[in-house]
Formats: sequence, C-alpha cells, structure tokens
Amino acid sequence: MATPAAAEPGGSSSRDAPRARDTYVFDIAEGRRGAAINRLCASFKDEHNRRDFLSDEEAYCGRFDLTDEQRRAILDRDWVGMLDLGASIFYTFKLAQVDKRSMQYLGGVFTGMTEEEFGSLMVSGGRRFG
Amino acid sequence: MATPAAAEPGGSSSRDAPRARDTYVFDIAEGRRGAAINRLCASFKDEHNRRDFLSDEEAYCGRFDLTDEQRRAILDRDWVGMLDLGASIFYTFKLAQVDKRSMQYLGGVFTGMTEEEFGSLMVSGGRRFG
Amino acid sequence: MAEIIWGLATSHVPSIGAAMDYGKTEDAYWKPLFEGYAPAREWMAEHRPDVAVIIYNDHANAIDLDVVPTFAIGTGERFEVADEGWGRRQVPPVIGHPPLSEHLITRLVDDEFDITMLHDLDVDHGLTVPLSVYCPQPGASWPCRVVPLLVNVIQYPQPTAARCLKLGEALGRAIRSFPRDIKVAVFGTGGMSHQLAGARAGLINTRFDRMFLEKIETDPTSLAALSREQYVDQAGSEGIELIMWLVMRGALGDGLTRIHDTYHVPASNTAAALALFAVTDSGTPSAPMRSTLRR
Amino acid sequence: MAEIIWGLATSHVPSIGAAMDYGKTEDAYWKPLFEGYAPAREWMAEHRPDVAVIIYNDHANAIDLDVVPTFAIGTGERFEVADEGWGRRQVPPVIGHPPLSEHLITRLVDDEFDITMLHDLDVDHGLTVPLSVYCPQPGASWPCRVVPLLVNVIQYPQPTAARCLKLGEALGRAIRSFPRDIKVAVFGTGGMSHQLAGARAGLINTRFDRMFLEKIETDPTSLAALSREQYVDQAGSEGIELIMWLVMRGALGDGLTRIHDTYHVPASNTAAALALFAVTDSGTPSAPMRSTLRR
Ligand SMILES: [Fe+3]
Ligand SMILES: [Fe+3]
Repeated sequence: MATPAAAEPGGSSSRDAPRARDTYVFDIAEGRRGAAINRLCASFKDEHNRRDFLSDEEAYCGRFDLTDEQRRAILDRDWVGMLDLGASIFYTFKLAQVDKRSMQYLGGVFTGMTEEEFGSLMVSGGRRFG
Repeated sequence: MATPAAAEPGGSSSRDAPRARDTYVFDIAEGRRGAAINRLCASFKDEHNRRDFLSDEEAYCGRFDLTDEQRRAILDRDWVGMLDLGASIFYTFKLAQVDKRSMQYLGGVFTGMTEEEFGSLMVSGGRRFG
Repeated sequence: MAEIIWGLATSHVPSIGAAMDYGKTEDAYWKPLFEGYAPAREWMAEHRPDVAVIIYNDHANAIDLDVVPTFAIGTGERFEVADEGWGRRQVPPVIGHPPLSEHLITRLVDDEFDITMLHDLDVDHGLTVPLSVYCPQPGASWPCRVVPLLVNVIQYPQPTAARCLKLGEALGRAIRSFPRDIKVAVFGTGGMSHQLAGARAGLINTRFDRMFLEKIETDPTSLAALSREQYVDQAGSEGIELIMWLVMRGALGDGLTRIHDTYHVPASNTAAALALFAVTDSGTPSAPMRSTLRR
Repeated sequence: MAEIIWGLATSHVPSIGAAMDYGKTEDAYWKPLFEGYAPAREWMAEHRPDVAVIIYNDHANAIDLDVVPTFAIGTGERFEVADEGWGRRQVPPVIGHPPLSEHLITRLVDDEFDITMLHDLDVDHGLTVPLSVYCPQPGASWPCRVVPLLVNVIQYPQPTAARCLKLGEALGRAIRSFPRDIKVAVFGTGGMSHQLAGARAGLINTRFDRMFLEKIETDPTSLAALSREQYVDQAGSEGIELIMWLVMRGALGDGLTRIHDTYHVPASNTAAALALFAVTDSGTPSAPMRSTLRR
C-alpha cells in the first residue's frame, strides 16, 4: 500500500525465486494480523522464556493466540511465511537468534542464497536496485 | 511550579486547616516520587490483587518499592500524606474504593469536613474560589 | 466520503454511569441532570452515526503509568470495558473501526500530529459514560462503532488548549477525507469545573463553566488561548479536561448549530454539562430545540 | 544556559556493538569501519559533553508492541540495558538527566510536539551502540548522562522527514533554553541504506547514502522533502531510520562544521556511516580534520 514495491511479489521469472515480497510494509493492519507471532517472539526478551520454548516448542506456541498457519510457520522456521502472515522482522529475528541464526542467514533465505553467498554479496557491496 | 496555587500551602489561619496543598500538580518529578504508591494502587485493577491486599495489607505493601513513609501513609489511610508523597488522586481513589470510600469522603478529608458536610456543600453548588 | 453529522460535549463522571447502571436516574439527586439530557438524547436517537470518534482520557486504568502519550488513537477491532478497581461496568464491549483508525492516524501523522498508536486498549468511564449519555439503553451492543482518541490531561505538561483545537481541525479534515459514505459523530468529553484533591477540593466555578459553554460554540479561539495554568486555576486541577472539548469543536468546523445544552451541579464532585451541536454546512441545517444555558 | 557542542550521526547496527564487545575490531571485516571512526573518536574525546541527547528507535525490545509512540522521551534517572533476546550487552547502565528530560518535554509540548513520556525504559542497541561508537572503553560508567528521544521508524506511518527536521529545530531551542551551564551533544542514529527482509534484502544504495551524507550538512531541507515512501524505496525498509539524523541536524542549527565522516559497507547487512559536526555559532569554531566522504 505505502510503497509501490510493497504490493509487488518477488521475482517471478524463476521457480527458484524466493516467495518473499520485495518490501514488507509493517503497517497497522499487518501488525494486527501478525500480533500473535510478534508477541511470541517478543517474549524471548526473557531468558526463561527462551529456555521454555526450546524445551517444548509446541507447548510454548500454545501460550499464544496463533492461527494454525502461524504456528506451522514458527515450528517449521518458515521465515518468509511468518512475514507473509503479518510478522515483523524485528520480532522474528529474535526467534532466529534463539536458533543462533544470523541476519545473513535470513538474508539468504529471503533471496534464495546460502548464508555464505549472501554474506559475500554484502562484503562485495551489497545488492543494488533501481 | 506550574500554577501559582500549586506552591501555596492550604489555609493556614487555623490549627484545623487541612494540611493539603491547595492544588496538586502531578508533574513528572511528582510521578517519579510517587511511583510506588501509584503502582500499588494501579494493581487494584485486578480483583485478585484487591483480595490479596485486604487479606494482608502489610505483606501486599512489601511487593512494591515503597519508602517507609509511603507504606505508613497507605496503611494509615493518610490520604493527604499519600498525595504529599507524590501519589495522584486517580490512583489513590482506587485504594479508597477498596475501602468503599466515596470521592465525597475524600473531599471531606482534604478540606477538614465530614463526608456529609462535603456532600451537602456540593449539592448546594460546590466551593467557590477567587 | 465520510460526513461529520454532530458533536457532543459531555462530562464523563463515573457516578453518572453508576446512576444509570443502578437505576437511580429518577432519584432527586440525579433527576435534574438526566432531565437535562432528555432533549439531546431524543435528537441524537433520530440522527444515528455509524461511528463515534470519542475524545477522552484514561484515568490510570488501561495505560501503564510509565507511558504517557500526549495524543493516542486506539486501532483495535474491539475495546473491552476496563476494571477500574471496583469491577467492570455492565455495558457492552466497544466495537472499533480499524480502517477509520488507520486512516485518521495516517492523515494526522502526515499533518504533523505525533500520534501514539494503541493496538490493545481497554476503555474506562471516560469513554463508556459518554456512550451511555448518548445511548442509555444499548441492549446487547452499542448503536455505533467507536474510534477512541486519548488526550493526556492528567500529568503535567498536558497539551496546550491551542494544540487541542488544532488537532480537532486536522481531525475534521481527516474524517472528511475517509473514502466511505459513513456518518460520524465526534464526542468531546470531561469537565466541567472540578477538583478532586487538595484544599481546593470541591471547587466549582459556574461563571467559568457558563462562559466556556457559550464560547465553545461562538469563540473557541478564545478558549484555545487560555494556558493550562489558567484552566487549572479557574476550572480546577481536573477541570483542565475541558481542553478535550476543543478537539471536538475543531473537528466540527464553522457551520454548526447548537441543538441543546444543559448544566447541573453536582454530579459527584463535578459540574456536569452537555452541549450538542449539529453540523450544518454538510447536511440539512437543524433548528435548535431549546437551550437551558441562558435561562 | 545549556550549549550544544556537537552532533554525531551514526549507524547503530547491533553487530558493531558486538564487534567491540567481543574484541573483533581488528578483524579484516571490521577494521575499515573502526579505522574510519578513529579521528572522530579522538576529537570527541577532547570535547566531552555533560549530556548526550540520543535520538534512536527501540527495536521491539523495551516498548510493548501494542504501544507505538511517534516521538517519546525517557524521563528516568537510569536506563537499564535491554535483553534483546540474546542476553544483555555487557556495558554500563545509562544514567539519565531527569531535569533536562522534563525541561525538553515541557518545551516541546508547549511548542506543539506531541511527545510521549516514558517513565521506565530499557535501552537497546539503538542507543547503546552509538554510545560505544562515541566511547569504546567506558569502564564502569559512560562519560556522560543521556536523554533518550525515541522515534517510530518501524511501523507505518512513521513521522515524515519534514516533521523530524522541525522536531530537531524545536529540540535545539529547548536544549539551549535549559537554565544550567552544561554542554550537550546530540546523536542522530540509524541508517544508512539497508533492508533486512523481503526479496530486496541486502539492499545497499551507495549513491543515495553519499548524497544523504553530503546534504545532511549542506541542505537538510531537501532531505526533509523526501516522503517516507521515497526513503523506503531508495534506502530500504530499514533505511528510513535516516529520518532520525534530521532530528539531530535540526537541533544543531546553521553554524556547523563537519569534523569528520566515514562510510563503509557492510556492517552486517547495513551500510554504516558516521558524520561528526561541531557547532560553531555558540563556541569556538573547530577546523575540520579530514573527510573520507569525497575521497
Ligand atoms: Fe475525567
Ligand atoms: Fe535500527
């Protein structure tokens, strides 16, 4: 809605192209849609919650008002799916950290690369658009 | 600080004059000073907390970071004292409600009247100043 | 496009709600106030809005004491009735209008108002009592959706009265640019003169209140020129709530007619009033019914 | 009266803090960035402020996700370092300056900025990494007090760039009217171009960044004219953080000299930069040292 890019799907010419939208606009409606995922991820600010989650992920998910799709996306670590279901990267990154995954790993997921490929691309100056 | 009235003490010609300041200005510094009292009173939004408080007031006070003076003011229902220690009437009124005390009762306390006297004065048009 | 059809200014004293909830409106203490409401209620019942934008303040209930927004808008689909320390009022939950909330926030932020978004909000007497003043018998649900707009009137520094009037003007533009054909009412709540604490507790300033009730229609700019210190001094430390009437007034614009008003002392420790204004520049003008103001 | 002595624009990427915390600043990956910081750090070490006003955003850490203030100021005596989901950074707690916070809030609210007051606030990497950029070895305590000023850059609608520049101008007036002889530095944090999520993840726009680094000094008004959509489009969905540099820039006023700047790609997934400006109209002018910007 806000940016022209927001509504456009990601590259579509290849079967391997990531499903991620070009740019996510985290607006109020998205925030409402993704609130349960974000709330779950926000809870990882407490060490105690991180341990609870790791010891029984399914049970931990039960504490939050997740849709089945959202629960699935969390348990499967479907990073694109979580964003498509309204989550914000600032929250889902906390889940990635629980998994000891880096932002380069996530960047790779969003763009169909390995963590190493994505990291090298950043070192070589990042990705240019427009 | 904000209003001229704020800094002036209440009527001072009589020994019976209330200790209350004319007008409390609940500013940031006051809010910081009175935070523990306000936090305790805010907790009464939960029925469960109201019951806990009534069953053991001293223990309940222990849950909050009150100064000795603040704890004393709460336990003694020193309504003027609480405000002088930084509380806001919107919070202390919740404590009054736990005691089933009305705003007219508090008005009486602040002005050196009984609840009935204060209520009658309101019905007759309230108190004029200036 | 959305249309603003009327604006209501009303006190929001908890005991006014309690009088309705516990069937005391015919008691000698309360009867004059509710009789004063009657003509406005009849008129409003014939002019039902789809949405009410209710300008009010939270009274240490839903908003954490460590977070004090100057202006905030609730975005939710539903607002539960708050437990303010003595159990919840037995009134229906308040149903929101998320698309309108989002539209108003975006327009106001673009218009340089620094709105706080509240995505999860319980509503206290500041909002539910005005709804009851509008609609005393809602049954299972209120007759309109609600967008809550909250103003800090409790902790110094409150917004200036001038800023509140400007917010109202921007709010009016924002509502009227909402691309759906809905009818909107705007509520300005709180006041009139009252002070709950301190040696001046019980303060009532009828002269100030009458002046304010008159000028809210005819000369809101002069009310916007008063400082927060003047409000506290003249109308009491809680009478500063009157700045919220200016938000409503700003939203209505200049084409308005007074339908009704009433003024009564006391409701609990407060001077209670109601003033109802029809917006006449974007609909059929409504003839005023009667005013109790200058009797 | 208080005096603004310098302004620092700096990225606040968590991994910049981690590089310092875990002794990696000499690694090939990080060395160029930290070498770029060195001249600015030397100059700042010789020009110590009493208080830093740090404009930053919380990243889903200290502020509940249901409350999104457009602009907020922390009022506390102390701000704990937040646990962002991977343990707290081992840096000193941040000590506040309540009288300055209160003064700024009152002046800004009177100046029609609708500030949210935050009376209890943990601070995340958005604030602590810039402190480390300023002072890499604080020991047991940071060398200055801090007033945090938070901007919503995460949830649409963010404040406009124009509003941010105006807030900065008002902030400058508010700081300079504080009646104590203290020296104040202003930090604008975040940026430069980066996008963390979506098919455009990894976006870097060096052309835009260089333009921004230049015009933040010479033509901030042109940067204030860009829409939030242009920021997101050009600098990435997280690059919109750059609007916070405009708050700092507005506070400095027109008499400023660039002391140093540096630009490096990448810090994690971000284009990282630093730009340091001395305020010259209320102190002795400082000669610029060197600029890596237009090398
Ligand atoms: Fe009120
Ligand atoms: Fe950031």
